[in-house]
Amino acid sequence: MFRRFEYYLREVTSGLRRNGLVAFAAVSTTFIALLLFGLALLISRQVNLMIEATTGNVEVAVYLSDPVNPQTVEALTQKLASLPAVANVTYESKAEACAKFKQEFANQPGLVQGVSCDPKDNPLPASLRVKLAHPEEYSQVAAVLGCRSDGTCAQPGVDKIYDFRGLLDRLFAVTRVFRVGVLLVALVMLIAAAILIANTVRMGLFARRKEIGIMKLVGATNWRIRIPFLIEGLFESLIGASLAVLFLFGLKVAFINPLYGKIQFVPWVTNSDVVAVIPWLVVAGALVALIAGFAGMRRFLDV
Amino acid sequence: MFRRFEYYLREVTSGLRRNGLVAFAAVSTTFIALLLFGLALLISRQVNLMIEATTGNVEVAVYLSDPVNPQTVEALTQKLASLPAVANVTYESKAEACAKFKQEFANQPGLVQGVSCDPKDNPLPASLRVKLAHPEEYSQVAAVLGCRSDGTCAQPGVDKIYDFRGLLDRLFAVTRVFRVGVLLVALVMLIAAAILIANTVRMGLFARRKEIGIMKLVGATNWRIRIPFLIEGLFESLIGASLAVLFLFGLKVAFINPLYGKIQFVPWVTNSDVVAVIPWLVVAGALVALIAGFAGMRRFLDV
Amino acid sequence: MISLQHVTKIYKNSVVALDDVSVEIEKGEFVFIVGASGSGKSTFIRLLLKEEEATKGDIYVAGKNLAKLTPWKVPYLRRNIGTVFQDFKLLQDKTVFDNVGFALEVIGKPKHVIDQRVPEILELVGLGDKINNSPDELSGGEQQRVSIARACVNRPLLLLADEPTGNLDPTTSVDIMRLLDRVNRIGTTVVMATHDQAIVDAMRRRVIELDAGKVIRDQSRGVYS
Amino acid sequence: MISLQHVTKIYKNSVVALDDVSVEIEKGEFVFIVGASGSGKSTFIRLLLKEEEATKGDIYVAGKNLAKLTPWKVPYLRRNIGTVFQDFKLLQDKTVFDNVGFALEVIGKPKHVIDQRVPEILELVGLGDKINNSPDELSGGEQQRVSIARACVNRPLLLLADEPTGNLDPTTSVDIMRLLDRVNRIGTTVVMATHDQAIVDAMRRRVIELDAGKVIRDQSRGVYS
Ligand SMILES: Nc1ncnc2c1ncn2[C@@H]1O[C@H](COP(=O)(O)OP(=O)(O)OP(=O)(O)O)[C@@H](O)[C@H]1O
Ligand SMILES: Nc1ncnc2c1ncn2[C@@H]1O[C@H](COP(=O)(O)OP(=O)(O)OP(=O)(O)O)[C@@H](O)[C@H]1O
Ligand SMILES: [Mg+2]
Ligand SMILES: [Mg+2]
Repeated sequence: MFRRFEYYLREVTSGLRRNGLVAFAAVSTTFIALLLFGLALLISRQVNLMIEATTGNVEVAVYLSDPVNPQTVEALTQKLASLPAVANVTYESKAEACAKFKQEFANQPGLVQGVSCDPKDNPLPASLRVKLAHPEEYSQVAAVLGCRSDGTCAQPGVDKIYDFRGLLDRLFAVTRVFRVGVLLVALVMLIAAAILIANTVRMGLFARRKEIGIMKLVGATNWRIRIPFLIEGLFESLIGASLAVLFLFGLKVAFINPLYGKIQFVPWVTNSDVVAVIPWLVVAGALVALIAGFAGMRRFLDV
Repeated sequence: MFRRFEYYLREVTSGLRRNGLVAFAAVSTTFIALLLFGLALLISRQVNLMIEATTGNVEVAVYLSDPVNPQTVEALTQKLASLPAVANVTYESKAEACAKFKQEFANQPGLVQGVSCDPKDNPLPASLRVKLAHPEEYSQVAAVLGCRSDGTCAQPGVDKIYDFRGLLDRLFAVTRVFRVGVLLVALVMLIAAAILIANTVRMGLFARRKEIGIMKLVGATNWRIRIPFLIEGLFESLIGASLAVLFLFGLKVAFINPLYGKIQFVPWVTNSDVVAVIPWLVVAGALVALIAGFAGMRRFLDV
Repeated sequence: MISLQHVTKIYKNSVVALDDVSVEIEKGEFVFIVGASGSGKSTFIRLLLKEEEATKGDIYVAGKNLAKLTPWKVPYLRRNIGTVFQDFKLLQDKTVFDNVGFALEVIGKPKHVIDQRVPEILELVGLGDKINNSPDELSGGEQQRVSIARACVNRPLLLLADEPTGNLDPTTSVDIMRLLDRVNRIGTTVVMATHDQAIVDAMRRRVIELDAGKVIRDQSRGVYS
Repeated sequence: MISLQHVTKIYKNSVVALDDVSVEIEKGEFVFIVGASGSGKSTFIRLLLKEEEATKGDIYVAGKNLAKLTPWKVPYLRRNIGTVFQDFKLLQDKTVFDNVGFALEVIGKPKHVIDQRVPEILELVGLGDKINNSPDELSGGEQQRVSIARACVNRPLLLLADEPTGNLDPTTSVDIMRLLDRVNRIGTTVVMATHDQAIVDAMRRRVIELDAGKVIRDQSRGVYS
C-alpha cells in the first residue's frame, strides 16, 4: 500500500515537473476559470445584499381616521403583526407625524408655517408604520385591511393605506432581473469554467497519448495509468482553486475594503462571504478535473 | 504567389482537420473567453445605461423668496442655464407647486385640506427646477448662487436651495463603485481571455513540436512553418469570436428582449450595443492568437 | 505456448498483412520470423501482444484465446510477455533506469528488487554508464538496447523481439544474441523478427518465413533463405 | 564538399560523442561511416546538417562555415542536403505523398513537378501502392524507404543517410543501395552511416571508422572491419 502510494506520488511530481507547459496551462486555466466563477458568486452575493438593504427599508403606512381610538390601534397592530410578511408595527401619533413633517419640509418655510401642530387642527393623520419581513409580499397588508386599489380601506378605523403598489412593483421587477441576471452570469461562468478545465485536461492527455499507449503495451493496468493522471489533474485544479481564492481575497481587500469607510450606507460583501465561496470553487474545480480526466482518458486508454 | 497561398490554405485546413482535439479546444476556449469578455462589456454598458437613467433625473430645486419678481426669475434662469453642468431650467410657480403638492399628498386628506392654493395664502414657494447635464457637478449650482451648506443662499431673490448634497454624494459614490466595478470585471475578463487563448495556442504548438522540428530539418524556413500555424490560430480565434457574438445576441434576445415590454422605465441594452462589442471581441481574439502563436513558436523553432 | 489457427489480419485500409497463417510454437522454442519488408513480421508480433486484433482465426497465447480475453485482463497477459519494439517505444520523459524499472514496477516488484535488477540488466546490454540519461540523449542502438533490457528484465515467459538488432553493429548484435540465447535457455520462449542474415545463419534455430502475409517456409534449424 | 577540422562534440551531459575529428570529403564521393553503437556516427551526420553545433573545431559544408551560418540561412543549407534519419522523422499527419512532396514544396517547386517526381521516386523505393497511406500505417522498413525517398527526391548536392537499411531485409537493402549508387553517379556526394557489413564489403567505397568518437580508420575502397 505504501509503496503504491509512493509510486503514485513520484509519478505525479515528475509528471508536473516534466510537463511544465501543460501543467502551467492546466493550473492557470483552472485558476482563471474558478476565479471568474468565484467572482460571479461574489457579485451575486453583493447584488443580493444591496437588494436586501433597499427592499429591507420598505415600510407600509396605514393612515388611521380621526379621531384615533387606542383600542383600534391595539387591535390593528396585533392583526398586522400576526401577518407572516410583517416584521414589526409601530404607531405614529398625529403629533409625531406633524413633527416629522416640519422636519422634513424645513427648507420650505411657507409650507411649514401653513401647518399647525396644535392637537385641535393638526392636519396630519396618525398612522401605523408596518415594516415588512418579506417585502415581496407587501400585498398581504392591503388584503387583510380590505383596501382597494385606490387606497381606501374597508377596515373600520383605517382611513387609507399609502398606495405603494406601483413603486414596489417596479422595484421588485428590477431586483428580480438583477437577481436572475447575476445568477445567470454565475451559471455561465460555471459552465465556462467546466469546459475550459476539461479542455486543458484533455489537451494534456492528448500531449501524452504516446506515453499512455506505451504504458499499456508494457502491461500497466488502466488504473495504474489513470490514477497518476487523475491525481495530477486534481492537484493542478486544487492549486488553481487556491490561487483563485487568494486572488478573490486580494480583490476584496483592494477594492471592497476601502468602501467600508467611504460608503457606509450600502452593505458590502465581507470576508466570510468570500470564505463561503471557497468550497464551491474547490468542489467545482476538483469535480471537473476528475470527470474530464476520466472521460478524456477513455479515448487514449483504448489501445 | 498564388501557389504559395494555395499551399498555406491546404496546410491550414488539413491542420484543422487532423488536429481535431486541439482545434476544438482552441475554438471553444476562444469562444468562452471572448463570450465572457463580451458579456462583461455588455453588463458594463447596461450598468452605465441604468446609472445615466437614474442620475439623468437628478433635479436641483432653487426656491425663490416671496414675492416672486419675473425679472429676477428671468435673470436667474439665464445665469443658471449658462452653467456647463446645467441642461435646462424650468420655472415652477407657486400655483403649480401647490397643485403638485396636493397631487402628491392626495392620500393624506388632512394635510391637503390644511393647505390652501389661494394665491393669497398659498404656503408653497415658487422654484426654479434645474436639470443637470452633468449630475456629478451639481455643486456648480450652489456655488453660483452663493449657497451655504445649510441651504440658505446669498443671491437676492433666492430663498433656499434644496439640500440634496448628501443624497447626491451617496448616489454618486455608489454609481462610481458600480462603474469602476464593471470596468474592472471587464478588464479581468480581457486578461483572462488573453491568458486562456494564449494557453491553448501554446498547448497546440506543444502538441506539434515534433512536426515543427521535422519541418526545420527538411529545410523549411521559419516563415514557411509559422504562417500556416498563425493563420490556423487566427482562423480558430475568428470562429470563436463569431460564436461568441452569436451567443451574445442569443442571450440578449432571450433575456433582455422580454424585459423591454415588462420593465419599461429602465433602459436596456439594444442590438446596436451588442454590435458595438463585436470589433472588440474580434480584435482581442485575433491579436492574442497572433501574439501567443508568434511568441510560443519561438521556443519550438529553435531547433 | 503460442498457437495461430488460420489467422488473417486485414488493416482498416484493406491491406492484407497476414493471410491464413497457422503456426504452433512450443514452450521454450526460439523462433526467427523472416521475410521482406512489409511481409507481416511486425503484424505477427503485434497480434501476439493483442496490440492488434486478428480479423479472422484464433490466437492462443499461454493457453488464452486472445479474441476472448476481456480488456481488463490484457495487462496481465502482457506482463508475462517481454517485447522489444521495432520503434523502441521508450517513455521520453523517464530516465533509462525508470524505463526499464517501469516493467518491474507494473508487476508490483518491491523497490529493492528494482534497484538491484535494473542496473544488472543495463550493465549486461552495455549501458551501465547511461542509467540516468533520458532516451533522447541516446544513440539509436542504445535506445534499442534499453528496449531489449526492458523486455528481459522481468524474466517473462515469452519474449517477442521485433528486429532487436536493426540499429546495432555486428559485434553488439552478437552480444545481444548471446543474451537472448541465455534467456531462452532458462526456459523463455523467444520469437524474433529479423532481417539479419548473419545472425539467423549462425544461430541455426527454427525459421518461419513470411511473404506477403503467407507462411512460405517453416523450418527447424533453418537459415535466412 | 565537406571538411571537418579538429571537430569535437561534447553533449550537455558531458558525453564526448566526437573527439578531434578531421575529415575531408570531396564532391562526388561515396563514404561509409562505420563503428560500434554509440561511437558517434549519428552525431557526425547531425553536425553536417547543423542539427547540433560542434563544441570545438570548424565544419565546412558546400563551402560554408557552419558555425558562422546565421540561423535564417540554415534552411537554405538544408535544402541542398537530403537526409535519411535513423528514426525516419516523418510527419505523422501527412500522407506518404505529402511527406515526400514537402521536401520539394519547401524549395518552391511547382505543383506539376511534385505530382510527377514524387510518385516516381516512391515507385523506385517500392512504395508505389502506399502513396496515400499515413506513416503510422506503414511497416518499419516502409517508413525507412519513405525517408529515403524524401532525401533523394530533390536531387540534393549532398545525401546524408543514417543507417538507411537498418530496417530492411537484404534484398530490399540491395535495391536501396543501387538507388544510392545511382544518385551518387549523377554527382551527389553520399555520406552513409551503417552497420551493414555485407553492404560495406560489397560496395568497396571509402570507409571511415569511428570508435568512441575518434577516427580510427579512413580507407578508400575499404571493408567493414
Ligand atoms: N542528445 C544527446 N545528448 C546527450 N548525449 C547524446 C545525445 N545524442 C547522443 N548522445 C551520446 O553520444 C554518443 C554518440 O551517439 P551517436 O548517436 O552519434 O552514436 P551512433 O554512432 O549513431 O550510434 P548508433 O549506431 O547506436 O546509432 C552516445 O554515447 C550517445 O549516448
Ligand atoms: N496500422 C496499419 N494500418 C494499415 N496498414 C498497416 C498498418 N501496419 C502495417 N500495415 C501494412 O501491413 C503490411 C505488413 O506490415 P508489417 O509492419 O507487419 O511488416 P513487417 O514485416 O514488419 O515489415 P518491416 O520489415 O518493414 O518492418 C505492410 O504492407 C504495411 O504497410
Ligand atoms: Mg516490422
Ligand atoms: Mg546513430
